[in-house]
Amino acid sequence: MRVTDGAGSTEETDETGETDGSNATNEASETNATNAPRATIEARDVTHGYGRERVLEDVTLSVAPGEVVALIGPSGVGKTTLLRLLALFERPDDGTVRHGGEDVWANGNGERLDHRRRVGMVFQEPNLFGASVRQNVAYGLRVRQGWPERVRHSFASILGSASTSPAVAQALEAVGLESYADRDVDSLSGGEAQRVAFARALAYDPDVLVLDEPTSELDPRNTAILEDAVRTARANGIGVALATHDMHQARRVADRVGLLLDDGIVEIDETDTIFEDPSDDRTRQFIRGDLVY
Amino acid sequence: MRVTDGAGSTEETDETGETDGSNATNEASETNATNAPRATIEARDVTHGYGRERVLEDVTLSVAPGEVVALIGPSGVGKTTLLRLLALFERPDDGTVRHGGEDVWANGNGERLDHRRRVGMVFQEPNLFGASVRQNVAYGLRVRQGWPERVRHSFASILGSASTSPAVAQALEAVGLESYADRDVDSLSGGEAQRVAFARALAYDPDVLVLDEPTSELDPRNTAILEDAVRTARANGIGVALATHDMHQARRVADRVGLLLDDGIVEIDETDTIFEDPSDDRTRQFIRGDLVY
Amino acid sequence: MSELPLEVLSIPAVAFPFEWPYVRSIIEVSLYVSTAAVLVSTLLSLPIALALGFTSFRGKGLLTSIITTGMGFPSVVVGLVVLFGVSNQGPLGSLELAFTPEAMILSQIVLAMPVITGVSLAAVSSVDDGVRDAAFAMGGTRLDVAIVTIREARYGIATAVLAGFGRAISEVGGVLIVGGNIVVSGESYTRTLTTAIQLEARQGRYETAMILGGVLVALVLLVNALVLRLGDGGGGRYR
Amino acid sequence: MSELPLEVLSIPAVAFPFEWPYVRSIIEVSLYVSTAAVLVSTLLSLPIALALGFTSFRGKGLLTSIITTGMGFPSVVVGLVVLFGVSNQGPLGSLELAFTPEAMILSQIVLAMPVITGVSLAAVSSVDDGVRDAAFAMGGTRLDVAIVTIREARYGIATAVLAGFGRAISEVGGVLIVGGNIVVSGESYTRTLTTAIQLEARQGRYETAMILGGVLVALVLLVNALVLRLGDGGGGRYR
Amino acid sequence: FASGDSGNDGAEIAGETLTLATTTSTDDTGLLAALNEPFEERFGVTVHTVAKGTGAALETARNGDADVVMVHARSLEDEFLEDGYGVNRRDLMFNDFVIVGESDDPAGIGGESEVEGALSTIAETESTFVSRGDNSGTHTKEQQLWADAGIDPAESGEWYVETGSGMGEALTRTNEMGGYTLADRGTYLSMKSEIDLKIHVQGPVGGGPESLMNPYGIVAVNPAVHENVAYDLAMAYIGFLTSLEGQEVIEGYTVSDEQLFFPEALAEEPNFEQYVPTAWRSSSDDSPSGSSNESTDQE
Ligand SMILES: Nc1ncnc2c1ncn2[C@@H]1O[C@H](COP(=O)(O)OP(=O)(O)OP(=O)(O)O)[C@@H](O)[C@H]1O
Ligand SMILES: Nc1ncnc2c1ncn2[C@@H]1O[C@H](COP(=O)(O)OP(=O)(O)OP(=O)(O)O)[C@@H](O)[C@H]1O
Ligand SMILES: [Mg+2]
Ligand SMILES: [Mg+2]
Repeated sequence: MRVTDGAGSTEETDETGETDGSNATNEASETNATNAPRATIEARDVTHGYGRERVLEDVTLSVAPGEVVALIGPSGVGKTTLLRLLALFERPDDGTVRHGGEDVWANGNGERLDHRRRVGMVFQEPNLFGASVRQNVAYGLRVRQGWPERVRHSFASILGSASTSPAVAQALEAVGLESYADRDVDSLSGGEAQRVAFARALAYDPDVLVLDEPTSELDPRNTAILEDAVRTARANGIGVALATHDMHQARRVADRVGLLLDDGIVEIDETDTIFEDPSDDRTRQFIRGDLVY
Repeated sequence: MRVTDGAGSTEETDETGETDGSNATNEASETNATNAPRATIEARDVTHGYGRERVLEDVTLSVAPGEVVALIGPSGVGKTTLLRLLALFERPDDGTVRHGGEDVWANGNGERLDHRRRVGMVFQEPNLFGASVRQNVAYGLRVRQGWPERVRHSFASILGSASTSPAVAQALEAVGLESYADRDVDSLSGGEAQRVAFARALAYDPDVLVLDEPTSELDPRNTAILEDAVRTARANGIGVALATHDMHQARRVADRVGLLLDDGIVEIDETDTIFEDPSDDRTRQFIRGDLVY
Repeated sequence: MSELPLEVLSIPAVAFPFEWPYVRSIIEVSLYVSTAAVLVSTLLSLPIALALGFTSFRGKGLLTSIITTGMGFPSVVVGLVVLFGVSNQGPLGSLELAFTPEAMILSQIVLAMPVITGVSLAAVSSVDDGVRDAAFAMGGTRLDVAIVTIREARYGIATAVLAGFGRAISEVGGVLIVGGNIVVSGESYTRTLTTAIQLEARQGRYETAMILGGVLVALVLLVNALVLRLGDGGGGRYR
Repeated sequence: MSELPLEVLSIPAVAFPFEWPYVRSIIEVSLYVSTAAVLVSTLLSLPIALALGFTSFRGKGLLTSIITTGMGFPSVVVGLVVLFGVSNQGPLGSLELAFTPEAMILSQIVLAMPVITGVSLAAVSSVDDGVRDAAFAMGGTRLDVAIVTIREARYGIATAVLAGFGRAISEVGGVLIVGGNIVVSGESYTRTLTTAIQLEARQGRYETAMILGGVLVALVLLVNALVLRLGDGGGGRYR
Repeated sequence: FASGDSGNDGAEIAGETLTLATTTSTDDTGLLAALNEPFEERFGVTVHTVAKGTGAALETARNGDADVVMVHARSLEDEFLEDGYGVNRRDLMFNDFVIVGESDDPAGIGGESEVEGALSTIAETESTFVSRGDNSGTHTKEQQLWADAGIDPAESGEWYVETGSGMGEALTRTNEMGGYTLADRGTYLSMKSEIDLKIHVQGPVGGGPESLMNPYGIVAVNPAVHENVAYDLAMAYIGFLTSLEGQEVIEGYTVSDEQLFFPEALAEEPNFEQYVPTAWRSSSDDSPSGSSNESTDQE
């Protein structure tokens, strides 16, 4: 049996029980999780592929707290693959992924779940759950709770007596959708939906946010709002890994920019250096808008 | 009853019969359609929207034979909407769409079908039919034939005795997939699939090709091949309307570039002028990579 | 101490108690009635599914749930209604259809149509709008777009047809009432495999009932394999 | 010259010929048996559908078509097999289940499961991988991802449950054989609406058969409306 | 009356459930409901009546899934007893078979006093004849009558229609298709108001030939074969049905003012009709009694 999609492809077969255990955060501690020291996430010398095809080879990328690292590069070079490794979706074929210095995949399922829950990920598509905006944004908090509380919350939301927790309200505020908590996601525009998706990852206050072309389908207004939200997250000490096909966006929001081509990360440096004085020829070509391969 | 998708949204309820009539081209004439004089397609002062929302207002755009016109602009401004009007998918709420000077929507269904069959369209997604590459590329030619011949061809392809017509072979050659005729589309990579989609629109030698972000999901190699195919089409006298989010692509392939913002086409001019000496401030900002709205 | 159950569940040691012409005629009637009903149902269902799948109008949801409900329509009731229709006094009385294979076909059309419509509606609706747009963009007429849609949904439509066929050939309440389970001169006139099985079961001849049941299941499997093979050859498309 | 058809097709002038307790008990048995069977089937089917929908392995296609075939499994044959199982001589003989509502539930589980599994498999498979990825990304466990998948597919799963319920409550061959159509002191023990209808039809009392048929159809409609309302409240998701 | 070993103490069977396997034609008349009610009341028990084809009813009993059987197919009952599955058979009641057909009697069989003549006329005129075709008691009787008339109907043309169904269905189909059928009087009478068929040849009840006699018997399932069967209760049931009270219920049961069944269990010289294999007759008591279990020692 081979599991075909990312969500099930980890070997965490036994992780369903331990939510009630040490890792359970209650509503009160949700908002002050910021006080915990944040850890760096790092892919070190990772090699990864699908089937026999190798997509990444010996790639290293680290994202420190409060740092925005943008990944640019043409389609198909493996930006998404690298981000999925950083978000602990998949185990690298070779190399390590480290969170706070610890090799995450050397750990057991329960510990890996703890690490995984310090990471948030937003995709190109909003991928919202068919429910209210509140339920979507609260989802990450819910799964971190014990079952009795989850059931209680389900009933509350069915009975319409659900209240917006401070963390959820804060996350919605960050994307300018304070008043949207009760809306059904079906009634949102594409831009609003993507902003909710961002709030959803923000709500449980992760160490690092992994964003895979989050604005590629958005109009400039919504793009600007999301970029602002990224800056706010950065100010709060959250590390951000951002893949984008829009190098101007990288220039606008990133502290560091890496160019990923078929051979791996060709160059990674301070944003200004990359855009004004790149050391690699292909970087220069790419920045100029040439087709590089 | 409201028809919800583009394919059915025209009022051409009665056009199913006339394929056998005056418009039927036989295999022999497929390849020399190039000899027929090509006509300009033009959207003149069109206004269009969905429901009560107005997307385009008083927009004019024309594409002459042998000319590549690129449409750039942020997401959601109506690039796709304008292209669909040019490809005669939808009737503009106001204004006219003209092919060879004739107001297409003033005509009856049968005549509009004739006009429509002089236009080819390629989408962001390949949208291939689940069949062989040959069947996909030959589709446009097939629907232009009478039913007896279509049935004959179906049988031939079921029996495996289908031959590649010159027009199909030529179209596949233009995208570098000469040897792919017998492949099933399921076995193609994303780039190959998109190239087949391009060949499919090329095969019946239209007056104008309408391309809606055809390379936005392709890697640089496949992008380069498609851009070459666009240049070849242009050399053959085919007019091309191209929407792209990649202004570098516009610069590489277009004769003229138009910037579409919420207010309509802000500026449209020779490619060099737009990129080096734009007359509108917002064009300058957009070219610089700012978020313009 | 009846020797039936275990014996039958293993390989039946019972000699096959029927004449082959009798069994053959039953299989023929079953196949004739179900196949004809499924063909007609499919021809009626596909246009409905296409129309429902790609238009939106008030009451569409209601119509869809009526179709869903129709999937669970009790065959006995359908049989009764059809019998009223074709009986001497009914609106179709002059056609003398009561207790004929044609009446059975009528009743099975009523039973199979909601299934075929419902399942193909799902299949057809899931065809990507992009592919329909592509057919239209290549110069296809509305008919061409419909044909492309059907081709793209062929796997789902095959499933729909099979589900309808399964419902028809395995159904006993309706065909019994309108067909009458009639045998003439040792050959079936309106006796199907299901009514024959039921008859055997009524007589306590469970072994022979199970043998006929095995024939029926084998038939259904065969038809499934055949149709799936035809409908296959391209399950998914490159997206 | 039966005078039935037209009279019944219009509003039946016949006085309702049953005692209410009798009809009520029949409805109760029908509902009890079908609901219990559908509940158990759903609990068994959902994990199977989830497992099948998101893993790939050799023979998956075969397994899927076996399920499809199972949808058309003849109820008479299922009834016979279950009867063998629960009869005094069968493997479950010691439970004394022959001619009890529980045996009917068993037979209906066998009938409803393929339908529920098959239809929810389709529903579950069509849940966007992106939404499952999102649940995982938010820190969900495998169980959480499964729950999200079920919630996203709730409309399709509701349809599956309804299709299973429809098959169960409208089925007559199986429940008749294993249940025995028993009435005790004027109240139903194992008589369902379908077996009652069949009994009336057998005796030529078509009006009363049709009245019971109407009750059955009304019941199916009611349950459909109820379940669809519950399963609704978010048919499609913003893509 | 006979009620088995523990029949003296009603409390022992109170609350138990008796499963009766019988034929649809018996159940459809409504007689069983009339019989069961006083029985259930008297003993505080429940009767589950499972109505099936004759063959299936006996098969159910053979499997031990029923406690008592009531059928009307003597040869099959004998086989059942002979195989050791049943004990203590009693004659219960009788009615008769009749030949019914369209009220205008197109073939003109009404004038025939003998069954053979009526059947010959039907065959000659090739009038539709609907046969049960289900090996039931009625069907077996019908085949025997055809044989007596020297006709093999199954081979002689399309007028002979086997419908493979119960009595009620055969009657409704005859009504719809036109033609004739052989029916038991009970079912015919209970359905008379639904159909437009008339009796053209009477059975013994209506003064017709003895060959149309239709006797019903009741048999308890042998507890030595199936130890789970409620034998005491079965015997109580047989006892009640063959008692004065039970027989009176049968006597008094009418549909549209017509009596359907005629009691047969009580006579001045009762014939218990317990089947005893001929091979045994010498070695065993010559007068087996309904309350004795000795005969279950066979095998
Ligand atoms: N699940 C998968 N199975 C097989 N191949 C895959 C899978 N996901 C990605 N690939 C392949 O791996 C390569 C890298 O894909 P990836 O999505 O990481 O690229 P990307 O840089 O994110 O591209 P884009 O800019 O188009 O999103 C591609 O060739 C792709 O076809
Ligand atoms: N079928 C439709 N029904 C309703 N609204 C639509 C429809 N198609 C497009 N729109 C809306 O019309 C506006 C313009 O859409 P359009 O697709 O033409 O933009 P675009 O410039 O092509 O954007 P992108 O770069 O994202 O493709 C958007 O606000 C969109 O939401
Ligand atoms: Mg990507
Ligand atoms: Mg667009």
